[in-house]
Amino acid sequence: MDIRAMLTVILVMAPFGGAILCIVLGSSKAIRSAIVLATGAVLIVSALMLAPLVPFRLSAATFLGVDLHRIIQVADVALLLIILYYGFKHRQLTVIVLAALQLGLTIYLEGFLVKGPLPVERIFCDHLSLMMVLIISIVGSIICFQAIPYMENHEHHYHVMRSRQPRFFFVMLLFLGGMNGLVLFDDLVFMYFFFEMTTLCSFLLIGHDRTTIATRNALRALWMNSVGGAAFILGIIAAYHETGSLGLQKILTPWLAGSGVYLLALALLCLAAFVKAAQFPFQSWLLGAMVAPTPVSALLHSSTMVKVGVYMALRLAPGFTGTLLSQSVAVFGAFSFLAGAALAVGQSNGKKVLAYSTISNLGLIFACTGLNTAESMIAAMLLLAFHAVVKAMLFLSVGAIEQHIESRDIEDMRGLYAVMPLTALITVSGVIMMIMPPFGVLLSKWMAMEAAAQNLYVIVMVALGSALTVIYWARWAGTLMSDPFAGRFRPEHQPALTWLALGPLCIGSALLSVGAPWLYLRMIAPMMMGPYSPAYAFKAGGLENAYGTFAILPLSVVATLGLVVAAVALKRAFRAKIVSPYLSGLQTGEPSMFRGPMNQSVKAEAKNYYLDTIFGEARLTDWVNLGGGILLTLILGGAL
Amino acid sequence: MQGIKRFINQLRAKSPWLLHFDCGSCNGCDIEILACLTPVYDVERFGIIHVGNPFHADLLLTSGTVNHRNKKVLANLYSQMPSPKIVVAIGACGLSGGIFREAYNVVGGIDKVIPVDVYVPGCPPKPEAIIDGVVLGLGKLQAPQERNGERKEA
Amino acid sequence: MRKTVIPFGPQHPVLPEPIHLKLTVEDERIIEAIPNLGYVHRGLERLADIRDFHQMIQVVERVCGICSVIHALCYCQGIEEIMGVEVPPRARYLRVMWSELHRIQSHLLWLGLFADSFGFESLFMQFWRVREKIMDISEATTGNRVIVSVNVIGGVRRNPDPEQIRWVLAQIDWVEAELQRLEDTMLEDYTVKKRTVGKGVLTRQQAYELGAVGPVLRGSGVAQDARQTGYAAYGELHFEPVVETDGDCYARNKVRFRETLASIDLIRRAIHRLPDGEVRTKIKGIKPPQGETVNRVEQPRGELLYYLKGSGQKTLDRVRIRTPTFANIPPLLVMLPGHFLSDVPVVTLSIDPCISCTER
Amino acid sequence: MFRMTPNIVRNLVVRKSTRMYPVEVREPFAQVRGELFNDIERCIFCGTCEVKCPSQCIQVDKKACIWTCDPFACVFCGVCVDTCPAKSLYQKTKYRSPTGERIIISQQGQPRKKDKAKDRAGESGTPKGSGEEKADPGGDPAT
Amino acid sequence: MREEIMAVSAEALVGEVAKLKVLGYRLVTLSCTELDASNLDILYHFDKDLGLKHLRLTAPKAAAVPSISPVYFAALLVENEIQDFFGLRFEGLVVDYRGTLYLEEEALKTPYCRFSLRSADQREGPAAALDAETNHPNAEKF
Amino acid sequence: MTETAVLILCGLIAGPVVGGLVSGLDRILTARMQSRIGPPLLQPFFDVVKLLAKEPLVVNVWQAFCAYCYIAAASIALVLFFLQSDLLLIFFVQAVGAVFLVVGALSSTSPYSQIGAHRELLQILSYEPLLVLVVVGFYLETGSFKLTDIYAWPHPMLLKLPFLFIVLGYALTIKLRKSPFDLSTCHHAHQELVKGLLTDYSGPFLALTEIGHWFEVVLMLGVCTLFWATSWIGMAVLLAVTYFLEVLVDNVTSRMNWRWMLSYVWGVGLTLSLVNLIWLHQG
Ligand code: NFV
Ligand code: SF4
Ligand code: SF4
Ligand code: SF4
Repeated sequence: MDIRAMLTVILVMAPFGGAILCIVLGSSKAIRSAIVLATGAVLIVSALMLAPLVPFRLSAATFLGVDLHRIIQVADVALLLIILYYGFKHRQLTVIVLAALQLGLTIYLEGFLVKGPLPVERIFCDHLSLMMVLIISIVGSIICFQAIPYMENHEHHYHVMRSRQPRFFFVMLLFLGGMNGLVLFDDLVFMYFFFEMTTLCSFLLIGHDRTTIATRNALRALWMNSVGGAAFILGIIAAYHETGSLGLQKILTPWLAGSGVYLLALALLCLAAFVKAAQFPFQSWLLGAMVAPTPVSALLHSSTMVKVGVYMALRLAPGFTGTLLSQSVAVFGAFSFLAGAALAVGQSNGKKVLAYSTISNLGLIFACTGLNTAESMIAAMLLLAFHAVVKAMLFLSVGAIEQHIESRDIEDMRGLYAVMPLTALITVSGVIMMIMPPFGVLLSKWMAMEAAAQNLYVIVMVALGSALTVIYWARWAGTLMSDPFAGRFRPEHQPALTWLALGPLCIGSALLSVGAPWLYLRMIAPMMMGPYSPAYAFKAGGLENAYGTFAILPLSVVATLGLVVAAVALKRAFRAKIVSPYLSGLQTGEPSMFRGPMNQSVKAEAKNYYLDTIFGEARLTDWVNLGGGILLTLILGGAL
Repeated sequence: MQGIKRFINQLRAKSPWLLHFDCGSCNGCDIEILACLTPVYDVERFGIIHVGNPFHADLLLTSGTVNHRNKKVLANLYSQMPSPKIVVAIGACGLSGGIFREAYNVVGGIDKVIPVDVYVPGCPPKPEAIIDGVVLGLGKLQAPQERNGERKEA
Repeated sequence: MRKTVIPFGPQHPVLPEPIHLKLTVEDERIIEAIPNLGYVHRGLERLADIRDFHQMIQVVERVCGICSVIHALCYCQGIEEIMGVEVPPRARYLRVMWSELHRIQSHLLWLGLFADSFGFESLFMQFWRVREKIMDISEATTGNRVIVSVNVIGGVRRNPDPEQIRWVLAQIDWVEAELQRLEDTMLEDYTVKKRTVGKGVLTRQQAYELGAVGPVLRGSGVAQDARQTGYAAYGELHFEPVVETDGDCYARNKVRFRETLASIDLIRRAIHRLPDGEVRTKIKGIKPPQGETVNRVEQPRGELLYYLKGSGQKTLDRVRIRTPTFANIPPLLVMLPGHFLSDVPVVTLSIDPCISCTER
Repeated sequence: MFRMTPNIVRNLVVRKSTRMYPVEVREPFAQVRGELFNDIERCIFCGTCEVKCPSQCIQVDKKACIWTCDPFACVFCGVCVDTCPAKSLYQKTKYRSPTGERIIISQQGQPRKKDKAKDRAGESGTPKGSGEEKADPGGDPAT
Repeated sequence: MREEIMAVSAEALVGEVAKLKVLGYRLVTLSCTELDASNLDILYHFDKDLGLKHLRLTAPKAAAVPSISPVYFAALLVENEIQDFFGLRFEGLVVDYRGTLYLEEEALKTPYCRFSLRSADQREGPAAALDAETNHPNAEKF
Repeated sequence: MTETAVLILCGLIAGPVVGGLVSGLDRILTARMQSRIGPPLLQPFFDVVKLLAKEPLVVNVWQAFCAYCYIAAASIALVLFFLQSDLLLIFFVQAVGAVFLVVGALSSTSPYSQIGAHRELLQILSYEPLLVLVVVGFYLETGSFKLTDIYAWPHPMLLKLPFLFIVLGYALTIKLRKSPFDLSTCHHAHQELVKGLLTDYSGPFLALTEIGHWFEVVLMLGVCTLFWATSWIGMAVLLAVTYFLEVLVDNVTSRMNWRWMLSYVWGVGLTLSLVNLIWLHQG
């Protein structure tokens, strides 16, 4: 067997195997951990092995002798039936209706529409897929590793009688396989199946804790994603109707761009992507999903599953270059970027900040996709990669923090440095990597801005949004360091697996940032063909094009130097006399206490600004939903 | 090295930033201190800025009597000033408690709480006198080793 | 909601004096302000036990350097009333002159500080520049810039000669001209109005019931001024109180600005009608005060009340001083909540707080 | 918004109001109450000033003929000057200058009869008293 | 005093004050004087259109006096001040500083009660120590 | 290579020297406007040297760290400017400094410094988008973000971007911490926040923030020169007039609050820049 085929099979099937092992043998902690670790290791190794082999196409006609298409047909129906079952179980009419609709459409598609033998070249792996595979396999596995101690703690904390961890890891691993499948297959029906699978996994994991609120939010995620699923299948039908093909690469034939139905198909697929990426007005499922254990949020709701949305958009982008649809996707994305950032400013719940920030960044990726120039596509892909890594790390840190201080509120993390210095520092560096040059996220944002400068709507929204972004991140970083003990370093205890997850992610994302030029040259530039021509040149340690330049390496060197100097200076500061902060001369000697009226000691405290009156959820949500809805209508309507 | 030190000490006297703390004064002294900052006296000519924050100040100008409540504040502020620092007590009250010496809530002059380098008598002292006092204090800032406070702290 | 607790004062650059406000704010909006006093409390009323009633003049002058003339005036008037001393007419007019000069310097001081409270530094500088002229007048006519020690029981200590009086007139003309130049900025400027209009609103009813006095009361539309009682020579000078109706910081600002101009006018009229003659009645031989009295005068910040009680000894039994700021603090506490942190200095300053007066 | 501009521009062009103290020193007004002095020659040690001083900063030792004043407690009110029967106290128009340490003024005079003092009021006697300003050991600051 | 003074009892006080409020009087202030070792004399000054009216209450130090601050918010500061100065308790104060409005522990307690102070020197602890080092020239006069 | 080194040195030296002189001039001019004499021209240098020689007091060591990062970012931004790099990148680097300053202030537990930090964030929120739009204006005019291309453009930019110049004026006023926008910290400390953002910095660390501020001032003035890059005289006149107007505005307005700032700067600033950008787009 071809090594590429083998790796593909491993990447998709190994997690499934691991998952099944988990549920069968996983009641013991050691075995469970071993299975998870082993699966993760296999995934990481195979993903890395896959790297030099791309791009390739493979045909996949049968699996274990059975016609693959048949398997998928059956699996698809089964999956929809499961969803239908959950709909009935929870008496959720929307879910039932949507699942039934999808079932009907699937049967219509498979049974009536698709005629004749299908082409079997179903696997397509280019650099974009590879990037996704790497993210899923490496970041995903790391997250699963951290989930081991996390879930142990979690169940301990909630006094769970019978451990439900086997089920948890079953779903987690299942999900990894599904994701790999989604990005490796080119056949729309296959993609649809995996798409639905991630929906189901997400539903199961959000509802994992079985509290009322968890169940409710899980159902919300389910029905919303079912809307996406329905749009997906409708899109497939329309696309097939128009092009007579189910292969994604096949249907992207630019000469069809003038056709209304064709654009509608793409718009519907985009709609599915928007739902998956929780763009406005579908953001509420992602926020609700934050009730899930934090590794779930890290895995599904920030670094992998939601990325499916932008992945699909990136795939579809060549199909709609130069159309109004493209423009509207750009505006829609920029709007999401702005709205997500604004809403994040109003949040004090750390995970919600992360969630909104995710939505916001995905919005930026959509905006870049919509701009649909070489530069913007590069920006989109870079952002996709960097965001996945850094966000995963931030989520994991918040998970660790949350378990330690039993709160996920930013206000409660005030002075965290005094309690868990290392985690606090890692979180702060995560924040820095999100907003500061020369790190990758900002690099891609810079590219995005320069690419967007031509489009006034987009650039204005992006400019406002990025300023808002700075606010909520800087605020958080500062809060973590706001330490009344003035910087005494205490040792901190965390499970080894937590360090094993946080450390590599932190160092990895820094290195990845430094390696951004090579990332670009190796992974992205090869894809810049067709409508896109390679845009940036690697010059003087930076990326440069006709109208802009970003000196990554020199800046990295200078930044490192600066860091060293500051660290040396820090040593001096550690020796300096430490005094109480300014409290109008009333400090009493205890940290942040002052002597107030009636000779009492009062704690001076300053809370962060969340600007609820301007950016509060209650105030903005309706408006942004309205805005998102209008734009969405425009997209769908404009396609026609 | 010596030259640099001397140079820096000279600059110290050229850029005295002052913190004014009204330590239970009747305002007479306060407004005269404020008047020093205003156009007619304009102590910014000497580089003096009223910083209003002990962390930034070189010179602590205090007026008024120390009482039991504000003595803690006074000590706190003094401790938050980075050395070298100079304390100038303004007015009869700041020097000794002035006319209120015998009142029950009066501890006495500033030097009951923190070391004072310059005493500016008057009730209130004229702005000119305050400027004189500050200048006298600047002399001490230039030669910090001779300072009263330093001796105490060492 | 997220509460921020801020120790505002005692050492704080916008507060010229030490007062502590424990501010609880939510997103910069004040929800509670609890004051702590006592940083300037000296207990000087009690000094009446060991200082005789003449020496107490100097002591009560030092209740506050900004309003010392009028403190001494009120005290002397009280003692004169108990002892039945008649004050010569020239002294009464001179008392008006010095009181009004003092009011001008206090108001100019306040106008400057108020400008500073909303960050208008150059305006602050201008008011204080003008104020120096008044200080010069004080120094030339009384011998000291701030605490002038000019009132004594039975009259005043200094008797300016006609030459000096003419000079004073010339100086206050200059002051008036300068002030008119600043009027447009202080009362009409967009940013000034933006910072003061609608801030710290006190309705007429509230101001009256909370016992507000002085410009705070008059800014809310109540025409009450202790000078209407006609003490010293005010009865003969056709005094009219300055009133504004809006009750916000801007109205108080306007009252004080107009009062400053009115005081200049009063001085002119007083000097115009200044009679000749003695300035001090001899009180040798009269028994020390016996009895009690309440005397009220108008300070720059409002009505000042002295309650004096003597029992025929050199030292008084009780000197009780109710200063205007003391009366204006409860209204301030009512005004602050609901404003933003950036308005705290403006609203606080708008009552022209004088803590040393309050705590004595 | 720009109502202050005329004032500002005017300030830029006209003379500055700053008095260049200490380069230029303005003559104080006459009758300003400045530093207090005792012409100890004339003092008759009657103690009036001690009694009248509101700040109670004068001590008169009638027997030893020592007149002591704590200049740090004096509030320069001039009451003593007004009431001194021998007119031996006077105030200069110049203020008392700042110092680096605590001072007590103590002046030793010659004993003399009250009525004599009146006779000698016009004479300009040779200085026999000794005035001294000395650092007060009690004024050591506490930290 | 030129104006009329009306004597009130502690029980009638609040009612009387409320009546004045209805009549449009505003509170000017309270003046408190120590009469002898156990009694205080409190004058309530009211004003209407620049005319004064006084209520006189003779209060034994031991018994609490009803606070009028619920009627006149403005009384809050002065009643707290009297608590500081004379140790008299006001019942029902809107904001009660419990004798800490001006004074710290080190300072003299009830400094205006000269009769009781003379009999029993209330300075103790740190206050006494501070006194010793302050050595006022006129300390004995207190 | 040598040229690059020279430019880097230029940036590193010009920052403190020019920045200090400008702020010295600023103080004198302000004093004159207030009918005072004011300090000597070199006063800012005296201040900084004195501060550097003071005893280091810290309330939290991270504050010191952040001060270093601030000055590093500010100087790098200016050096990039001298190297004629990408304008957008320069602003991003400059923003790093601003963020570190905020983080440093937040790391103290004093409410003054924390509130100051939040106000600074709001200031960043106000001016950042405007700066980006100004940069976009340059791009639309010259087709490049690179300073080399912008400086090489043959026409004075002011004629094409007049509104964006006003917008930059807003950003400049905020960045220079001048009235009416001196909210987070201000030069004369008579503010409700004491020294706001900088309250708890002291001694050498305060000096660092001051020098960092000079770098920023020079950078912002440098951006102003872009508007008349065709002749030295035009540049100088433009700079002089702009700075004089800044000082004038500082002296004729009161400090406003951040709500006003946000609505005013976003409202007026965005409208002006949109008008200008649309004009560029059309023309
Ligand atoms: N005016 C006045 Fe006073 C008095 N009495 C008062 O509050 O200034 Ni210091
Ligand atoms: S010295 Fe005189 S003017 Fe100064 S605070 Fe004391 S009493 Fe007031
Ligand atoms: S009053 Fe005059 S004469 Fe009498 S002791 Fe005093 S200084 Fe001497
Ligand atoms: S001037 Fe006044 S305070 Fe000074 S000694 Fe004479 S009477 Fe006493």
